[in-house]
Amino acid sequence: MNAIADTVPVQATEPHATLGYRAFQLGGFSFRRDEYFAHIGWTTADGRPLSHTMDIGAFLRALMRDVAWGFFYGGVNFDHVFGTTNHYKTVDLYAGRFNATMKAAGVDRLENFPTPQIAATFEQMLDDWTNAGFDPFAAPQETGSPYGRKNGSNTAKITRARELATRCVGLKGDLDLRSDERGAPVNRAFADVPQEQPELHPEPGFENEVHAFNLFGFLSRSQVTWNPSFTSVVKHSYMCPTTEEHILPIIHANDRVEWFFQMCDEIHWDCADKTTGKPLARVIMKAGDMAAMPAYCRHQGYSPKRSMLLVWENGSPSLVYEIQRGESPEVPVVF
Amino acid sequence: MNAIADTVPVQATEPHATLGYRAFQLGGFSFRRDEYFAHIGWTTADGRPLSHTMDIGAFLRALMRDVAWGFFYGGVNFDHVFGTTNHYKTVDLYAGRFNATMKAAGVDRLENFPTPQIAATFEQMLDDWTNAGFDPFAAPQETGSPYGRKNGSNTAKITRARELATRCVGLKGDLDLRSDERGAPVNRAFADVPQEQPELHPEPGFENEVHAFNLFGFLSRSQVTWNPSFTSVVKHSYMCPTTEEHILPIIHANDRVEWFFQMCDEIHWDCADKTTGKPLARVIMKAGDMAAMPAYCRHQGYSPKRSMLLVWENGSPSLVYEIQRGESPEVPVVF
Amino acid sequence: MSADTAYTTVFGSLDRYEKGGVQVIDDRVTNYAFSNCFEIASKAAPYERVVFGQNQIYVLETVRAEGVSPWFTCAHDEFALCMDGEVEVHLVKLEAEQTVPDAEHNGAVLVKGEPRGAKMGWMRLRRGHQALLPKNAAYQFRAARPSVLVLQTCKGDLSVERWAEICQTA
Amino acid sequence: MSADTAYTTVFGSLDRYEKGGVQVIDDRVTNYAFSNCFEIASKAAPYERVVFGQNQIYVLETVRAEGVSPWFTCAHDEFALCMDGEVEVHLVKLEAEQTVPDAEHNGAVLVKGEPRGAKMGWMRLRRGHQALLPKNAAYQFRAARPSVLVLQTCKGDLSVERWAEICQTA
Ligand SMILES: [Fe+3]
Ligand SMILES: [Fe+3]
Repeated sequence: MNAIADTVPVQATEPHATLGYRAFQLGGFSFRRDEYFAHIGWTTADGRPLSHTMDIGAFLRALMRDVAWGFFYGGVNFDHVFGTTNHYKTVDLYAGRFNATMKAAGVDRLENFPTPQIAATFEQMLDDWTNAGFDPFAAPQETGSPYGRKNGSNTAKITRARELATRCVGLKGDLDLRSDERGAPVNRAFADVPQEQPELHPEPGFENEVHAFNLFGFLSRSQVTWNPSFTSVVKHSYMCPTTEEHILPIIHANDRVEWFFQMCDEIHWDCADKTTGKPLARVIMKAGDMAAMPAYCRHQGYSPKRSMLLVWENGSPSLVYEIQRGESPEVPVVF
Repeated sequence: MNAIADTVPVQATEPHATLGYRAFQLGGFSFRRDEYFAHIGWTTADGRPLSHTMDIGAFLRALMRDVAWGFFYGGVNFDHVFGTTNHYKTVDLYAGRFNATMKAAGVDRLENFPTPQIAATFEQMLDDWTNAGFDPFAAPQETGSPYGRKNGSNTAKITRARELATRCVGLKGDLDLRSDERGAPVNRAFADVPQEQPELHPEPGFENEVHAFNLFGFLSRSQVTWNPSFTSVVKHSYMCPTTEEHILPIIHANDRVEWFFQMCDEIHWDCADKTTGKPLARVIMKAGDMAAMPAYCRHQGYSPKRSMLLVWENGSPSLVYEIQRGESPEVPVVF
Repeated sequence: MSADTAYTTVFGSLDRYEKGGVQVIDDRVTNYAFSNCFEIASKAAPYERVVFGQNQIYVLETVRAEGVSPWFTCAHDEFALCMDGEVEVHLVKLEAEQTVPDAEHNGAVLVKGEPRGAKMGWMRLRRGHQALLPKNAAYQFRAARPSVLVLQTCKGDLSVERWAEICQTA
Repeated sequence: MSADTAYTTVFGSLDRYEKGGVQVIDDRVTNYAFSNCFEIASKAAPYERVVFGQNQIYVLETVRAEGVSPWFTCAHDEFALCMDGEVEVHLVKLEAEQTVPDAEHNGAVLVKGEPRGAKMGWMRLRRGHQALLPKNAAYQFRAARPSVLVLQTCKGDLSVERWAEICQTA
């Protein structure tokens, strides 16, 4: 819960008498949860009510990423119906807009909100709807059930800050290495990952420039899944490695080309058309494999064992506008 | 595991050295599971490999219904890609056939198998892949996790027989009433459902004809979800009530009109085109509501609280062929 | 069971029901034949058999049970499920000449005159109770207050169809 | 950790890697630029900088580290991630006249002649270790056995592109 968000008024009801959860309203969208589901309601262009139901675990895992990533790059589809598109100062909230049938039938809805307004609503919804035993950032084998009635909260776990190096992990004044002492023990699935740091032999005075760190060791100590950190930065080139287990809780529709470098184990990706949702390809990535996600696709990954994925992003603030003006290609390379 | 199925050879590997699960082959389809997923593989018409990944919990819950229902009426879609179509002596197994994009791209596969062959494979896969702590028939709040490595089995729970009355529940020689003694205690979500049986005042000699029973009490003691029983039969008219909680694990594409009578609480249905998967409608059903599922749709329900749904089926063996010949309408009624 | 885990099962009644509905995306709403038994019964005459589900020869009918019904009989089994109120079902083992002459005849008919034959007995149905109406018996419903039954039967001479009135049309 | 819960993390190497691939449904396979760093390195000359990821001015390069590399320098930071083997990185604080004259110049260049300036020190990278190659320093790689590096940098004069050879095309 950041300071800006807390100052924006959020439309919420009192807790439900039996279930214990609040319902929320954001523009023309309504949100409520019960023991098993998130229910999203809206009014279509021609004034009819429409609704959509999502498993509450899937919804909270998606909501967690959308909140933690500040709406990320491009589109964050919670599923084939509902999601957000980041315009970086404002955010579109939509239902059915990127579902070919619902769009053609005119039953979709899209509203644009100032980022602080939607952020505040999403943060409060996430906090109210997440119970004590459930960590939406954790792998399913490492957390409890999202189901049932209101039962405490888990604010500390859902407000973890993203770990963002400005130059390189481990440099003085930059993002710290992870360690047991800092609350980052080695994950069970990475117990065999060597933890030794590189041998450094700096001459006196060059201790902060002769720098290397154990990236795989760092990643083996990630406490979360599907949540990229920044570990090294070259201008606007960001290395965003992350550890993945089970299913990416969102279907990401990037507004720019995104590259994946699979550093260990494997992930299978479903790629579909960003606008319509129609399947385009499967991408099976094993250790050492590199693949690009073209900017016209949406993608969702499946990681059978906790694995290390390097997401490589071009964070140039002008890139999305260049793409929109047709000045930057939607494909990674032409050959 | 029925007697016929056990006599049919099933193509299976030895258990995986680490995961402990067998892999299976059926015609051109391959199946393997790991800690989180079922992986389905096939070769496209033009000879390229294609694959599909499903959460193992979702897969086992769907597989459980397909096995228990003997492939049911019409199409049992495990999701938007994979499923079966019952031809009552043979069964089609398909991937991508009823996905508009995959079909148009020619990457689908469909194979027809004699029912005993696919039944034997599915039964053994279900038994091998279901661990001791997981009951695919149970509501998510009433069972353990489907994830992880091979850990025992749960054969008794996955081989429960369907409860099928031939005339009416409780008649002498027909399906028994449920009771604590018969291992059917009242479900936690139906603790408030009255358990008294109807007052019967038969004259001597008419004890087995002056017959009524407490249907709601009977349903309150259902130990499973999304698994219709037969409770009363008029010719080929079958009352198939069932208790529903969370999500229907399959997307049912019936080959005939099917009627739903919501007897308590509520279920929300997603209805989509049977052939293409395109969304058609949402049907919100509350206590006392009746709705038909037209034979051209596939449908999946969401029940926020355990609820009682009366599925009313026309089990006439000739009906599917009448529909195929265009002699029987796909819609419930024209007005 | 503690208060925080106790569930309330929501049933409908003539007095109190909440109706859902079809939210169309791209289809004809009438193809879902969406209705509600309490709404139908609240607008029906006593013992009208209003068809609200049909599949070829088979139907489900909603009945407003109020007062004493005529005597019915049928060449095949039927079933009556009580959805609200309290209904007595009285049965008489009809003599052959009063049964439906055609054993293949679908749906209930009225017994001509008073039913003749042995009294079989009677039952009292409350909400959720389902009774067998055995073939070739005569049966009569009696309800002190307005109640709701759902009948599983075949479409017959007494079945009333008014789909446009009972179903959601927009 | 007991045997039944122990995990094996699968890394690739020059000697042993398993490549995945694109399974096309309805798209051009080349739009996914699918390659594998071990395959690229197994076919590359020592210290070729083979681009296998690019986004506008930015690239990721695969390098087969084998023997002693030339001395490189760059006007911006670069990073080297060791994916297989063992690589030493030696650093020299270049005097101004040997650095890249244009501070905006993208990508690494070869240092002309022997690097002049203070020795900064050296590092030994094993699998998973990532080193900073600080801007305007000279760096040299040394590998006793064939090893694999991935460089995070900008596309420059030494970047080699052969997409059709490294990427899946069908
Ligand atoms: Fe992405
Ligand atoms: Fe169905």
